[in-house]
Amino acid sequence: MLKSVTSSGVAAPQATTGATSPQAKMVTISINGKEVEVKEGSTIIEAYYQSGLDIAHYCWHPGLSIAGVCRLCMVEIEGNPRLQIACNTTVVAGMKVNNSSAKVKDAVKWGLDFHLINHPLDCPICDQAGECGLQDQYMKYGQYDSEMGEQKVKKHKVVDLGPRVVLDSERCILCSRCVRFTDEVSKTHELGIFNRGDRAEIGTFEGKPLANNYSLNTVDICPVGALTSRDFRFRQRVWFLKNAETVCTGCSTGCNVKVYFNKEGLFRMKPVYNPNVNGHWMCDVGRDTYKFVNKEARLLEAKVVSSGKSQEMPAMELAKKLGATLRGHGTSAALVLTGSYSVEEYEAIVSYFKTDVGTKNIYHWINNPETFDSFDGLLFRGDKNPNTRGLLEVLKAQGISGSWKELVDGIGTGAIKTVVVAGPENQANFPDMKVKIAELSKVAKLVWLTSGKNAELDALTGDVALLPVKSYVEKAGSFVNHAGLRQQVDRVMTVVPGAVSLTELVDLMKEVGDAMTVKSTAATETVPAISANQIGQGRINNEFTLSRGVW
Amino acid sequence: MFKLSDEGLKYVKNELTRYEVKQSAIIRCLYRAQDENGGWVSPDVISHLSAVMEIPSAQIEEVATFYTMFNKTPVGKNHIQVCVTLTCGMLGGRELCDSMMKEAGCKKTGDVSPDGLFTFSKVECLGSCDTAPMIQINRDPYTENLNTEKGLELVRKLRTAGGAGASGKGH
Amino acid sequence: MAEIKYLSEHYAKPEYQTLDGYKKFGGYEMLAKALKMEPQKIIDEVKASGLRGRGGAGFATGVKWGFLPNNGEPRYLLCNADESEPGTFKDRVMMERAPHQLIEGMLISAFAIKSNKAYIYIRGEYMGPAAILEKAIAEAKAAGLIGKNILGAGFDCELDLYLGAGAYICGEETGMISSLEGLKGQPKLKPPFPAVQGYLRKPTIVNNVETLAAVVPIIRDGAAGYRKYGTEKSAGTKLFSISGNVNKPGTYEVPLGYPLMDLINIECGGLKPGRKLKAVVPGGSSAPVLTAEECKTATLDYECLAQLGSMLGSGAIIVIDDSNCMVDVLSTISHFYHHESCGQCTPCREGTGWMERIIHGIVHGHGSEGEVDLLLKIADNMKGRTICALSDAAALPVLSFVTKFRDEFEYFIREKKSKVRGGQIYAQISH
Amino acid sequence: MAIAIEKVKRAEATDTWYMPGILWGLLLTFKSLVLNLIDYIPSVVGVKKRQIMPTVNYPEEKYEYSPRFKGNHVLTVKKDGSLRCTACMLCATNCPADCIKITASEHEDPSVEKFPIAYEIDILRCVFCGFCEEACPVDAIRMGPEWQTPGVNGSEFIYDIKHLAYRPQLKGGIVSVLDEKERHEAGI
Repeated sequence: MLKSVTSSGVAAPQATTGATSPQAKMVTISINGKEVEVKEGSTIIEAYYQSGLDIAHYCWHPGLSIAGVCRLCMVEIEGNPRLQIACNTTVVAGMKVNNSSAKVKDAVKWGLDFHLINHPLDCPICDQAGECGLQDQYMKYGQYDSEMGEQKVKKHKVVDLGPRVVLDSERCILCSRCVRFTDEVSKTHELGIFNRGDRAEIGTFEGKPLANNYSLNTVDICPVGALTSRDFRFRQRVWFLKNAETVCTGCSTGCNVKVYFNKEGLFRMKPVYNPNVNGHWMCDVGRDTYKFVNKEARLLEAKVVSSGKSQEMPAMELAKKLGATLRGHGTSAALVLTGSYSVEEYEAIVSYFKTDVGTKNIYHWINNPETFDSFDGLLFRGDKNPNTRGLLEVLKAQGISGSWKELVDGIGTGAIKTVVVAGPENQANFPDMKVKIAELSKVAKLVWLTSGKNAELDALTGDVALLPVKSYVEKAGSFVNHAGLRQQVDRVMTVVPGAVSLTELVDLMKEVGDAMTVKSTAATETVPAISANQIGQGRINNEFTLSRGVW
Repeated sequence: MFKLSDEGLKYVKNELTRYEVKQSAIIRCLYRAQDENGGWVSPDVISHLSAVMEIPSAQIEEVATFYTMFNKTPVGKNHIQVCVTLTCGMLGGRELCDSMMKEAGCKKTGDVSPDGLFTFSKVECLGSCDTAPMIQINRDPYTENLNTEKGLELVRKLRTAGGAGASGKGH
Repeated sequence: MAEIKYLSEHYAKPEYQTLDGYKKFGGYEMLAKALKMEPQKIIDEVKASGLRGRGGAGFATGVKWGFLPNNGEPRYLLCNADESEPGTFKDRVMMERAPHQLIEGMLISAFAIKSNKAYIYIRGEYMGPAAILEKAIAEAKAAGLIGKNILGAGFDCELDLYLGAGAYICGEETGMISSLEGLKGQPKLKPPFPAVQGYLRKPTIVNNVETLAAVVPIIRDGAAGYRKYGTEKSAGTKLFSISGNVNKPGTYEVPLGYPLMDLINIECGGLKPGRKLKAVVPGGSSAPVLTAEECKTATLDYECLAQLGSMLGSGAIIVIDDSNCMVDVLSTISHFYHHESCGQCTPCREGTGWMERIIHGIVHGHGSEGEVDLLLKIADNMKGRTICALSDAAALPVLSFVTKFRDEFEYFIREKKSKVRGGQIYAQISH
Repeated sequence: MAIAIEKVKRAEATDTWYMPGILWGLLLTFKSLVLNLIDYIPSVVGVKKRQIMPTVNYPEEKYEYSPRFKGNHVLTVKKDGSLRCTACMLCATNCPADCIKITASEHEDPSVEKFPIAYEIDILRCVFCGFCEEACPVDAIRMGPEWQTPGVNGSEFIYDIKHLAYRPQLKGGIVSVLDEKERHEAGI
């Protein structure tokens, strides 16, 4: 089992708001002959989602306004001779709704046919294939031979809308989700639908590219392959990828994300709906946080440099050696921590230094003090660490309050002889990396725990040890976001087999023997029973995540 | 780079406050800018209007491309819009357009004639079906009750008027 | 029965365009009278008169006004002068000949629905009428008829002109509202209806030019006086725009319930010698076509035409004689709807294009068997599936033309030439 | 409850005695030797063509399989000589032996859009089932009549684009049935 956080400072998960408001009055309606209770004032399409039923749609998205243009969410309402769209019709108590009748099915089939007559059907080269709304709907409602025998409308292909998004107008079904996103969520208004009728095309105006920090959300919400991500484009077919939910470590917001990976590594990240953290969205910067996890960027083996000789060794071996050196080292040892690690890891290493090493010289490395508290108003925060708050709370609970100046002075005077740095996972977020390396390398013995490769660290001479640690997808643990919400994540995959987490490192350093090491490794990676509830508070009530998902 | 004249700027500033929301001024300002830009809305025009009106350029582009009376390509001095819908179509509007185009030296609709005087468009119903077939030159009042001879005559007349510009109000 | 000059009494007089001329014939007296009435009384009077929207849908005007919520929000009155339905030109005539009649009608209506801001949305191509209206508005403003404290009755109303720029869809009331808000003229989802949330999400009433102008004689003669003309359910007179293969096309005012053939044969001087009537489109291009046989019994009112499966629409009557190829006529109509579809809803956006390409193919001799049925299927699945009625408007002519003149379509597909004109058909160039 | 006993039939001596089989095999070989001599000697002196025995003198002589034989893979090319493959990876998805590895990239021509910069088949893993051929939507991969797969080290058994599409035996490449225009017209 995971050790529980002793700190009382970690805030309890906030009461969920909005979607699960306990005050919401319920009304009973009948969907496809089944009585269901839905919230008063919901639209019919929301009622379908709330009751876990399936309904065809493209333009409706729970995070955006209602457009009502795809005309696919047709339902039959008893007493109304005409089919109605479910997204713009509010439920009334006693309403009898049906989308399984032959009439609706035929309407949906035709609706799909209208979508497809000008669609190029180039699924083989389309990145969306495998997670495409058109493919899914076709398999579910279509399965017909198209009677379209005329020439298709030709439109622009492979248009760079911005640095991250590529447009294929021919595939576009003009659901306007992306345009509504830039108008309503990012409020940047780069996208528009130009021309009219079947000549209409999505586009940007020249000189105003889609370059905001949320642009890739348009790719996520695009139900077809019209918008594709420049980064992910053609790199992998989606059916070769597995996915798992975790928390983004790009900043202190802690957006709930899904990482997509295979044995070669991670390929992309997408947001997961959590009304208490990130809603439906995540930022583009956060989406890059898979890159430093992949093998190319990682330190694979431990490395020890002493008296000019460099030697590679397994991390475990180095850990045990370190344990021997550090035990009882006293106040001449110091520990530097960044906000990249989990609460559990902080607790382990801080208490190790306090009790086993015997020092309270533990310091917090803040990467960008000037912009630390900035916030873009939507999701992106200046504190580009996933767990600064968790670190501060652990330090507070352990009664540690050291300033960076003390450390620098200590190194200068020689009072501090050994420094252990739990370095940043995402080095790109630490512009002062070089400076700090120069500053810290003045110490007699430097131990740098890092997941990523770094040229400056490699170039260090003197008494230096580099030890590969696990990245956030390789371990279970919890992160406390800026608002004090503690989010537990599970291990996703192993990228560097030789790397250790800080908890494992502490166990190894304590020299409790191989048996214990194995046990502790297993313990860290066991998924605690509560995890499913703790990760992304409120997701249990998530009415918008069906097995199929909202594209 | 396109820039509105001083009067044009004044006109735009005035239109911006004329309606409840400033977006409502887009159509009139586009007309004005189109006139000042020789009859068409170039990307420059939209960038400039976006800056002057403080409205996202994509929104102005949306409006400019949605409505047919804004030309997205250069047009000749006389933009002749021939109605070809229902009644005019039945009574020879399409044939009229073709023969006028041939006379003016335009290969297809949307082309500017070699002398720069003519551009033809086939447009949808202009609301003068009793006088079919009929045309509108630029944004002037209609020229009605035409037939092939009258149409050819009109083209010749406009050509003779030449650089002076037969139609009064510009585009 | 014959033509009745009720609304258009003074249309022939050029001075009627000016304020002075208009006043000479009793202009703005009804405004003065109305301003002394209770607004609700005016609404009741209009309701009692049985006036129905003259723009196309034929919805009872008084009832529409009654939908306004009483929430103290500012209200808007919009005059729909975006007359773009092929075949329709009566509003243009009204605005050119009697701009003040429209202004007076609008001011009375604005007073009745307690609106202090009224707009006339005129289509961009109507530069002539727009100039006349602008002049008339300026005159009325100068005379204190528009603005603050009109005629000393304590009623304020601003009236302005808004110019469109060429989009049929802006004739749809929510499309018009979008356009007025400075957006693309794409119709908005209903509900909420404009009477509840329209222009700038405020309660808004949208009425046709002719509807608003007809309020003036209703105030003058009262509901009963107005009901003197027309039938029980279709009260009053209406201006009809007649075009096509008749000797005297133009705008004619007749009471509703007037026989269609009388209008064609008497008022419009019949067809060209030697020609036989083939079909009539009775209410603008979106109205289903009537065959010559059906025309014989048709009277010009909402009910009779609905019974015949068509509609009165905007009162645009297009007369088609036997020299026309119906495939060719339909090709111009379907081209129109393809060109004018706003592109918002998928069935309309894709369906109009698909139908046009099929008909275009038939006209060019590439038609294949089964396409007639395919057309019917497409049209059938476009009906009632979209936000606004453009999809229906595009589907109805296709359905009626193809069903009623199926032999011509099948002949064209089989023989690759027109049944009526042989090889003489204009092969439409796509543009 | 009684325990059911099933008698297992053990092999008899006549079943395990292998001599008759060996002798039968030797007889067959001897027959072939004789027939071959009868056939071979006159063919060497040019009296008549060889007819009776199908034996070929491999590797001097090579046997041609029918064109429909599912042997080594061929990547087809377009008329301009570039690869037909669009890197859709359906072959790799369908491959039961997991022997196809494709790396896709963006083509500079937007009408081509996606193409493989690397296409590797591990021929030692391949089971020659032909599923890749079946899966291909654009006739980019075929299995040809070639069947010899010699190589002197492991890396030679990983066929790359150069080998798959442009090996000398293909004489400049096999042109795909459908080119881009035909494909558009056919609505593929």
